[in-house]
Amino acid sequence: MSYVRDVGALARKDLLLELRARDTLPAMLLFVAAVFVVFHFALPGTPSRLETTGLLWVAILFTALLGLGRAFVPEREQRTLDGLVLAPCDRSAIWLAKSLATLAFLAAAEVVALPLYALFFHSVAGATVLAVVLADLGICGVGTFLGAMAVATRARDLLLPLLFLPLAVPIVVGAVGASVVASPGRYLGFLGLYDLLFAVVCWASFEYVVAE
Amino acid sequence: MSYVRDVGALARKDLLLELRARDTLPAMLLFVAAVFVVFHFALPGTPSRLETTGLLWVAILFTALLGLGRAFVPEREQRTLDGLVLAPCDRSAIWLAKSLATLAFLAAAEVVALPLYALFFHSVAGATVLAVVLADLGICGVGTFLGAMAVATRARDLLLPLLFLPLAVPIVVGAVGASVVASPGRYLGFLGLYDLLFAVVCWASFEYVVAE
Amino acid sequence: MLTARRLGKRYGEKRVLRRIDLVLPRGGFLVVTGPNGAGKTTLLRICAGLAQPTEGTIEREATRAQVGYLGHDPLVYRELTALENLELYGRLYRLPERRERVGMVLERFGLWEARHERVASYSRGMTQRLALCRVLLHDPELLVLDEPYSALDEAGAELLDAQLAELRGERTFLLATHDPARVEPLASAALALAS
Amino acid sequence: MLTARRLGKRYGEKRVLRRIDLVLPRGGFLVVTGPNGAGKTTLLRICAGLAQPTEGTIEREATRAQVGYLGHDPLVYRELTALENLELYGRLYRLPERRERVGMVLERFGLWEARHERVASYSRGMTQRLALCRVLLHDPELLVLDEPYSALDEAGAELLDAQLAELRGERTFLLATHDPARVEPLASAALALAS
Amino acid sequence: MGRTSRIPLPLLAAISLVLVTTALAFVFFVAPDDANQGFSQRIFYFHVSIAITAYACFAGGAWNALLHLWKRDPNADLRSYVCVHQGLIFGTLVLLTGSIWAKISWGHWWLWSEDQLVLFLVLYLFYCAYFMLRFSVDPGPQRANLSAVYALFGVVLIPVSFAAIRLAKNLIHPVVFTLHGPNFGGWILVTYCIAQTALLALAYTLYRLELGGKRLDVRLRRLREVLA
Ligand code: HEM
Ligand SMILES: Nc1ncnc2c1ncn2[C@@H]1O[C@H](COP(=O)(O)OP(=O)(O)OP(=O)(O)O)[C@@H](O)[C@H]1O
Ligand SMILES: Nc1ncnc2c1ncn2[C@@H]1O[C@H](COP(=O)(O)OP(=O)(O)OP(=O)(O)O)[C@@H](O)[C@H]1O
Ligand SMILES: [Mg+2]
Ligand SMILES: [Mg+2]
Repeated sequence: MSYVRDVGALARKDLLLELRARDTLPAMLLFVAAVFVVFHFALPGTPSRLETTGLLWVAILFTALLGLGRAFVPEREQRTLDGLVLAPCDRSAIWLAKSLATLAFLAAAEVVALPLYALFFHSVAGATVLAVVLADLGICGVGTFLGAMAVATRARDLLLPLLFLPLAVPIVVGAVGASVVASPGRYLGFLGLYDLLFAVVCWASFEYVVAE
Repeated sequence: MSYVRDVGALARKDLLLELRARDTLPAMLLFVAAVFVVFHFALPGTPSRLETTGLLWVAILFTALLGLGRAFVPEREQRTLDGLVLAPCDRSAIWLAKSLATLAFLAAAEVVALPLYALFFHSVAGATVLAVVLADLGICGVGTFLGAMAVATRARDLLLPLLFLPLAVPIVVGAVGASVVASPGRYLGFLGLYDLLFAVVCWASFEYVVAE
Repeated sequence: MLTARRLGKRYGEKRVLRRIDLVLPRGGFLVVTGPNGAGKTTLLRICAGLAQPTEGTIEREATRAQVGYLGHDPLVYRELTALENLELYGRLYRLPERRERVGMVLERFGLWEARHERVASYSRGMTQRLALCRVLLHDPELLVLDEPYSALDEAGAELLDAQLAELRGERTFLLATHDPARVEPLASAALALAS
Repeated sequence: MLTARRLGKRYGEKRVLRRIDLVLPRGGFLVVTGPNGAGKTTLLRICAGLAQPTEGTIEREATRAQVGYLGHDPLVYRELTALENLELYGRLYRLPERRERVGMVLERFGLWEARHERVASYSRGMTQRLALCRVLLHDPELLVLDEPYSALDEAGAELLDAQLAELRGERTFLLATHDPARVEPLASAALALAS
Repeated sequence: MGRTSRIPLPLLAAISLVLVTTALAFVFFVAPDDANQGFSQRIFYFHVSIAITAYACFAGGAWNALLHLWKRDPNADLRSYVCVHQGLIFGTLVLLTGSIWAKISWGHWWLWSEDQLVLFLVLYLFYCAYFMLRFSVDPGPQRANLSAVYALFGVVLIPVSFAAIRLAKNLIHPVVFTLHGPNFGGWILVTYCIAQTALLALAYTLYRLELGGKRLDVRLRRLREVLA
């Protein structure tokens, strides 16, 4: 119970910060919109469903990456991570809360992006929405974790995509599969499995990322 | 002359900061490769020329946003902008130097990306290269300007990041247009005009952004 | 409360601390002094649990919730108000009377009026006061204070004096300072690091 | 050197400075005191040209190149070394004997040995010393120093004492501090801000 | 993977030298020509053994990473790094031998349509990122922790991406042990086993060599410090 409350307090803080500074969401929205504009131009006529699904996923993945890159910016800029690390709550709560906050931003961007996609290209199937949800979980969980790692390094911003993209490939495979085939069950199951597996690993090892 | 030297000193500092992470170039190579791999999984089969052109622009845009996001990070994190503002050099030199440094970062990424793109997907037309160059100029110039606005505490409360969207979309339209149509002359001209116009505006008004 | 044996810390090639032995009993008040770059901050971070020694061992008879650490950075979010910052820490430390305690520490360090302002607009001394609020909020057993007087005006310094005098004996203190005369009357032991 | 008339500064609704009149002749040494949040930093930033007053006027008989400002932030890049930071400022201020002067100030504040280390790995006092190096590098006419003694150990403070005493009379000083006793012998005038 | 006290390094080197020579002899003189691909198929023995060895190295890296995090074994970090480094070296060889083979039998250096190739590239990129990560953190406990955690991610990624590939397509890339099951026997099997053993021994020797060098470095530095 108190774990849930810790996560709540931390996530609340992140949302409040975004509300104040508006660093993340505008960049994400901008990027999603720009991607659709690019493809609107690049794919004249009526592109096939397979083609546009791929581009939807590219848009989602890179939008998420932009958001993830900024996830730990407040902690890094104001060097407050020590404060969180000192607090008696389980360190994994820091990861979970940050993941939830990032998830919220990504979801907000997608609430704009999916209708835009439907408008520009094709309608969005139920399975796709489900795939988006499952993929988001994986992206935000793993990405936040890696974001915390990247913050601790000198290379930082450039490092996150490097660390993240190889790990995101299975998500892309599963998600694209789930949104193009007729019976997406296996793909969705795979995405769920990915989420579960990596959630456990992240949850168990976040301690080592933030504490010496 | 001393203006040029100021710009040189400032840009040198930015490159030094960039190279502090030492492995920027190999990192870029890895980054480009990872992006292409993700594209491969997002668009199974053999994508058409138009599709891959679109992807190329998404990649460029993402890299540009990534670069711009980090442009003023050192100044913001360590609050050193005051130090530059106090220095006796013309303030526009700060903007010019930062734009050049960002441009160098972006150009380095593209020097890696374009040949790899040609290797993996399709050859790159001359017009596309020209469009990339012109777009880079515009993106870096305007983006750096807005980045500085976001750092100057006064401007942070305004929704400035959002400004980049209406300002960047013309670049995207022009650039993608130039690389997909048969006679790209008009698009390229438009891009050049855009660059010129905004360069003058940024150059003349940067003073007001960073100094009270 | 704290027992360190043959503590050492190196950063890569560079050796910062060497063979520090330290016994700080419950209720003790250890003052750490030394020139700039002597390793005071490094030692305090190790004692607070923020860093690990590279040699030797350290034992601490306090849970994480019982440690209060004041470092060189205030560890507060600049875009949040003082109240929001303390609320956050109050929640994370699961204080039973959170709101009351937040109000109390704010008042105690003269920040009550400014509680709704963003920390970014605080002056340096006000930020330091807020950092002190943060440390005292959960009434820790072990207080690790790194130059707590810095940036405080005379009134603020006296508030802190009073606070330290009040808690002296009941709580355990580890305090680094460049002005040992100020805490002389409180100190139970002193450690001078050489550079 | 500096003449301010009926200076005022407000942030939004909040009035921070009110009707400050100030005349600082060339070679003067003005000490500004006041409690936390009184507006010392605000005043110094206005005098250095970093901020504009919202009321009144300020005249400064020094070009930007002749002002040296030490603020609460060291204004150096943490990922660069001390040497690289000073090189940068040396270039921006177009110093004729850049390298020599950089070496000289580093030695003067005891940072010569550490010149090739990144500032991120500096201790707080070392960073403050580096900030002082930055300010003195271009030998400014007008020195605006905001709590220059903070974070310095006794040796560092004495170095700074010596530096101030040496320049006293030849340069103009505007110095904010919480410990006016320390600069008492040097001061030519004092300004106490109320909160 | 082992402590330095196990087999003396010179002996180990001698053993792996003998094994590698034997393997070469078997590959070129004993193993029969492939029915379809003829002589060039012999690269198979190296290609596959190298791939397996690379995986073994990555697994070793993850195991030592686990030891570091779990048991706080002070030397595990260095061991883990050396393992991953060896893995990356052998990974490069997989890409090279695979590409050569692909050029010979398919006429292309690289085929994007072969998901298993791309999958290996993903893993390769992953471990390159490990290096980037490691070298952008100052040496110390934090670097050890971050490297260890990322190495652990690697072993989770490997099965997950296998599953992903299996999901994406039926495997086009040959899987020896199922496809060729029945006629994979006799001298082919013997040769393969020898080559595999030889490469594992070679990798282990290189690992010990590098580890020894790295440890010597550390000791020298300590010594210099004590003297100074
Ligand atoms: C994960 C790493 C890899 C493993 C475990 C692996 C395994 C194998 C195996 C067992 C075979 C033998 C198949 C047979 O005899 O039917 C094989 C063949 C082959 N591999 Fe790989 N391989 C890997 C990576 C690669 C890579 C990265 C490339 C290319 C760059 C590649 C290119 C080839 C080619 C061209 C063949 C011959 C296929 C044929 O002609 O039928 N492999 N691989
Ligand atoms: N991350 C780091 N990497 C390398 N060296 C470091 C690092 N952190 C601190 N040091 C070095 O360790 C030494 C001690 O630093 P520390 O901050 O503990 O000093 P201090 O006694 O607190 O000094 P001050 O009085 O200036 O605050 C300094 O020489 C510093 O350069
Ligand atoms: N950007 C800002 N926005 C709003 N208020 C501000 C801003 N900057 C400063 N203030 C307010 O102005 C007042 C004076 O601040 P200032 O930093 O000048 O004080 P100071 O005298 O330097 O205090 P200290 O001794 O703590 O450094 C404070 O009440 C502070 O809250
Ligand atoms: Mg210190
Ligand atoms: Mg101040």
